[in-house]
Amino acid sequence: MSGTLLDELYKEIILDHYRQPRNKGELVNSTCSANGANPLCGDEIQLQVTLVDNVIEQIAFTGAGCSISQAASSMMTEFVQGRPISEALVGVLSFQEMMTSGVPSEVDGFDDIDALMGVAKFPARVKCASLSWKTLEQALDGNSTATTE
Amino acid sequence: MSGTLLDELYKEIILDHYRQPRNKGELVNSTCSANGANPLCGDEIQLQVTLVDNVIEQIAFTGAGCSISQAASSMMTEFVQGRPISEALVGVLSFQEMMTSGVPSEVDGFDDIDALMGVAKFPARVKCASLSWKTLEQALDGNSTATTE
Amino acid sequence: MATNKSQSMTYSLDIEKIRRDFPILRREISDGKPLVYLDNAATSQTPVQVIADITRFYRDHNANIHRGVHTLSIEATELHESARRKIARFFNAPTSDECIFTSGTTESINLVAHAWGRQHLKKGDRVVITEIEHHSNIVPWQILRDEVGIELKYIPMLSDGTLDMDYASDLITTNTKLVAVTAMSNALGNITEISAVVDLAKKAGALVLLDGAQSAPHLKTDIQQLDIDFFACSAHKMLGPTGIGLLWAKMEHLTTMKPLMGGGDMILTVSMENSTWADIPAKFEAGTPNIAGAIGFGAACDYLTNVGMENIRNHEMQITQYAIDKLQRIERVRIFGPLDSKKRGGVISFNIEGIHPHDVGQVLDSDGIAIRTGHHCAQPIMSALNVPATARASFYLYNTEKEVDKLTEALNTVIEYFG
Amino acid sequence: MATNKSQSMTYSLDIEKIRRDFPILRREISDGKPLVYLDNAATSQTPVQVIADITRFYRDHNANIHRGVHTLSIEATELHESARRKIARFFNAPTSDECIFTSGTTESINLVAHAWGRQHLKKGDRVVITEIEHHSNIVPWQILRDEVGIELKYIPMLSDGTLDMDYASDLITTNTKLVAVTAMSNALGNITEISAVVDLAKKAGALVLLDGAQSAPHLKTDIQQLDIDFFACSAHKMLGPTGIGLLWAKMEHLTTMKPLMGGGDMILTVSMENSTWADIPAKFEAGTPNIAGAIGFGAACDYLTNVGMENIRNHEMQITQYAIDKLQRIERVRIFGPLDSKKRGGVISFNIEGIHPHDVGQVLDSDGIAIRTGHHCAQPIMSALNVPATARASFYLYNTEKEVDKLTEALNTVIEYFG
Ligand SMILES: Cc1ncc(COP(=O)(O)O)c(C=O)c1O
Ligand SMILES: Cc1ncc(COP(=O)(O)O)c(C=O)c1O
Repeated sequence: MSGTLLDELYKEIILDHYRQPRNKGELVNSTCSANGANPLCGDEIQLQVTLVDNVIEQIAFTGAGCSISQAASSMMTEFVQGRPISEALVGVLSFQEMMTSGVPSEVDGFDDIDALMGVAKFPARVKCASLSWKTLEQALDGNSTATTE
Repeated sequence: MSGTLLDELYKEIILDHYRQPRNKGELVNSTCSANGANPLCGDEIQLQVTLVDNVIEQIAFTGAGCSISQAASSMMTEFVQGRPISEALVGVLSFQEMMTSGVPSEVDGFDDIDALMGVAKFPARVKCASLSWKTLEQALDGNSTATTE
Repeated sequence: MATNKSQSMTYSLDIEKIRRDFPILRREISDGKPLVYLDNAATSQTPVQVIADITRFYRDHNANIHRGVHTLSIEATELHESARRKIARFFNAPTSDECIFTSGTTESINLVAHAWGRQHLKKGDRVVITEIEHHSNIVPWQILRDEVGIELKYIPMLSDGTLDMDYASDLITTNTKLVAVTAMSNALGNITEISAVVDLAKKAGALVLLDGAQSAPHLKTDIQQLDIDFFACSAHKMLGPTGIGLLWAKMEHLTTMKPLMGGGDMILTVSMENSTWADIPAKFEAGTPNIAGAIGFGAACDYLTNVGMENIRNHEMQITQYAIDKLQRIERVRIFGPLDSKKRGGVISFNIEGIHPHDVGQVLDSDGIAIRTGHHCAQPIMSALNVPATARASFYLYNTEKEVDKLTEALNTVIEYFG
Repeated sequence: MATNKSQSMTYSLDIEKIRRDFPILRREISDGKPLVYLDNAATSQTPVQVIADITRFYRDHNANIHRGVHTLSIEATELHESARRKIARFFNAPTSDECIFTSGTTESINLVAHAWGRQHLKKGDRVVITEIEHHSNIVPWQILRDEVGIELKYIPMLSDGTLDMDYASDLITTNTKLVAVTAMSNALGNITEISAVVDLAKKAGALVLLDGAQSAPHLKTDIQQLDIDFFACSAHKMLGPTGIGLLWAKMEHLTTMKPLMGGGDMILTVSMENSTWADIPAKFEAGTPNIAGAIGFGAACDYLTNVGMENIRNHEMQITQYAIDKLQRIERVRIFGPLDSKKRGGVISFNIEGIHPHDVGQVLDSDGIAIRTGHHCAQPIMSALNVPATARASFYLYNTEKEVDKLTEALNTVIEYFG
């Protein structure tokens, strides 16, 4: 198996999030939630959020999917946890931009997430990486489903 | 303009029938008739037949079309005039076969008509040559229209 | 030599260089006659650049598109979608998402009739077309008329083939929902005054479908500037391959249209109970698409852009005027359509008095000259002109005045031959 | 060397010679890995013979077909129609007139749903399909169900992907008008027992549509012997070009079917009031067809005939069994569908426990190995198997056991990589 390009996709930190996902599980007292799906490859995510005064106090996800979608979900929840909605939405946009440009984001706290920048080189995987962010956007918008296509 | 192949199509006898068509005109006392059309190239023929005791006593055509369709109509009428229906229908079949095979027919009285055998080499013109024969078949069958397509 | 040079100076096209891109132009017909291809309104020839892109796809990148993680599939997807972007840019479409690949103009118009027409038109609604349409822009509406009960009205043509715009303004009433019109007649070559038609339609609140099959190859097309709703064309008439064409439509219409075909790639989810549609354009592109065709279509747009659509138009006006002038000097020739090359594309329909077009075409072929004869899939025009058929010579960027000379010489021989 | 030789003796195929016909097989992926193309169920690769016939058309014979008197048009027409005859012969259709060119399987099935279905099916009539269909043979019937009110029933699959024929015999009741079934599943590879389905359908007086997209490339197909009513397939899966496919139907059905599209070439006469349809097959082929595509399709049939469909089937059975045996030896691999290669085509769907198919496909690609991952346009199968997606390797005449070895080696690396 060839290294280089593949290792850009599956960086060590990504595999780490994939193997030990943070915030995986269910919340008892969530205030909003959304389900996301990427039907073409079978990725699924259920996202629960507890908002207090427009701040994401708690967040958790369940679901199944490839390493990229799982790691991205884990990283996303880690980033937004404890942040106000406005900062979370900046995250959504910044992540989108990173997927288009392939350039790491300048956003404070994106350290782990920047590791996903290699995904931009793999157009078929961008949807996997973006699913949790899209689902977050839906949850904060008060919608209950998201699909990437 | 190159000779050879073209001259096989436009044999002198064909051009002669085209310039001086036999039996062109209308009958006063026809017993059956049919109109034929080849809409894709605009050939048209109106055919009138006077049958007496199953013999084609008189036949005449009007219409417009290319030299091949006009000459073929003229030759066809000349051939069937005075013949019993059965012989006329043998003519229909023999002509069809000549158009498929490109081989001159053995039918008695096909002398001029055999000159049309070169048409078989020009697939786009076979319909022109066949129109009057198809129309004759329709007229004898008691139908009133024929199209070649 | 001197005249030749000064003549070619008036074009900005290097025709000899262009001709070298089209291998078929080196072909010989029957006994060694060089091909003179004057049947461009039926289909255009294909430059090596387009052939090479198609070949390269099959040799190097062939895979099914969408959803593949492997390299070939990603490459094929990118080639397919970049072709879509090229085509959008060529026609100045607002976004490539509005560009639906079809198998050609005929399918594009039928798609509008089915997917938009059945959705939005009801009994008594009026669709206005014209007497100069190609059958592809007549029959779909007749089918809809018979099924739904719409009123189908025709803008008549004047004796030179141009549209009777006074009559049109009466026809396009407020119950008119669609005006579907060709941008250029394939049978006569006249160019429609699109802006006048669009104005009438807008006033009546009707949408406009433009059949660009003949205009797209020859005139610069700016979809946004035209201010229309639907645009249809075929790649094979504009240097591209067969089996691929375009339907462009405004996103607001595409959103309300139901897909005509169901299958792979056009769905988001399928369960045994139900399916949900994918986004546009995928919703209208069921099944494995004509991937090589789309790539060839994109390459053709590139080729045309490189030569320059204005240059092509200028060349065609010049050669068409030259041909009209020469043909008029042959006594028994009757030319249909306007005589001013500014009002027409490079299409000349004509007849020789007393000689059937079929015979004209046949004798020309024996001299290597390819023209079309017949009704050109426009029988209503033939009825209006009261002729069963015409002979039609049609030009493109690679045709030369020398080829026109060969045409007129051969026509003189035809007249001698048939007397 | 000795083993290699004896191994290749058991085939009657000279694989190395065949591989030389497919230029893409010399391609390298990422950093110099030779391409191992195992995505043949999605699309097959194209031999030089097919590419050359397409190229030759554009270089030497390109013209619009039908009605042309000039040489190129006559040549193009003859090439197009001789392709139709080749295809009819390849599938042993009673006459080439019954062979309608479409853009592919998806359009073929949609054409039946529209042109036959809307004509003959009414509320309450039953159409029976199966749980293992490709979306192309599901969605058109769902659309018809929603529009016309037909009953749509699915023959369920058993755990190995084969059809529950007991259940089927209850489903195919006397109000069943059509049974539409795939001859081979693209997701699992199992081969349908067509004769059993046909028997049930005949008893109920129902017609049979066979989706041959997967079977046509790999199994000898004899339409007359199958005793079916409709047959659909795509050229691009059987060494041919994209954008062209076949609908074969019995003449008695074609006669009663209305055309789906209106336009050029499918009419006999058009007046402003009315049109009359042309003969079959022209009636169903509106507009300029995919001429180069049809020619390439014919060339692909020639290629397959020359190699021999039985030889291809034998080779694929051998390689598939070899692959199944090797995959079964990898601990965490689960293979879907029947394990006996006689019951399946050269398609193996599998998963590695705990590793998502997407990740499997990605890592394989970095080794030059192209497989497909996802739902394979067969979501109902995925639901029945209760998996979100599978990885799928699919073989064709040019694949070798050495390539299977590379696949299994790479799968071991995947397992190491993701742990
Ligand atoms: C069984 C089956 N049916 C239909 C189709 C659709 O074929 P196409 O995409 O060529 O229209 C496919 C292709 O994947 C298939 O495998
Ligand atoms: C004006 C016009 N519309 C439509 C068509 C149909 O195009 P196609 O046959 O490529 O579908 C043609 C082609 O002759 C045409 O000239």
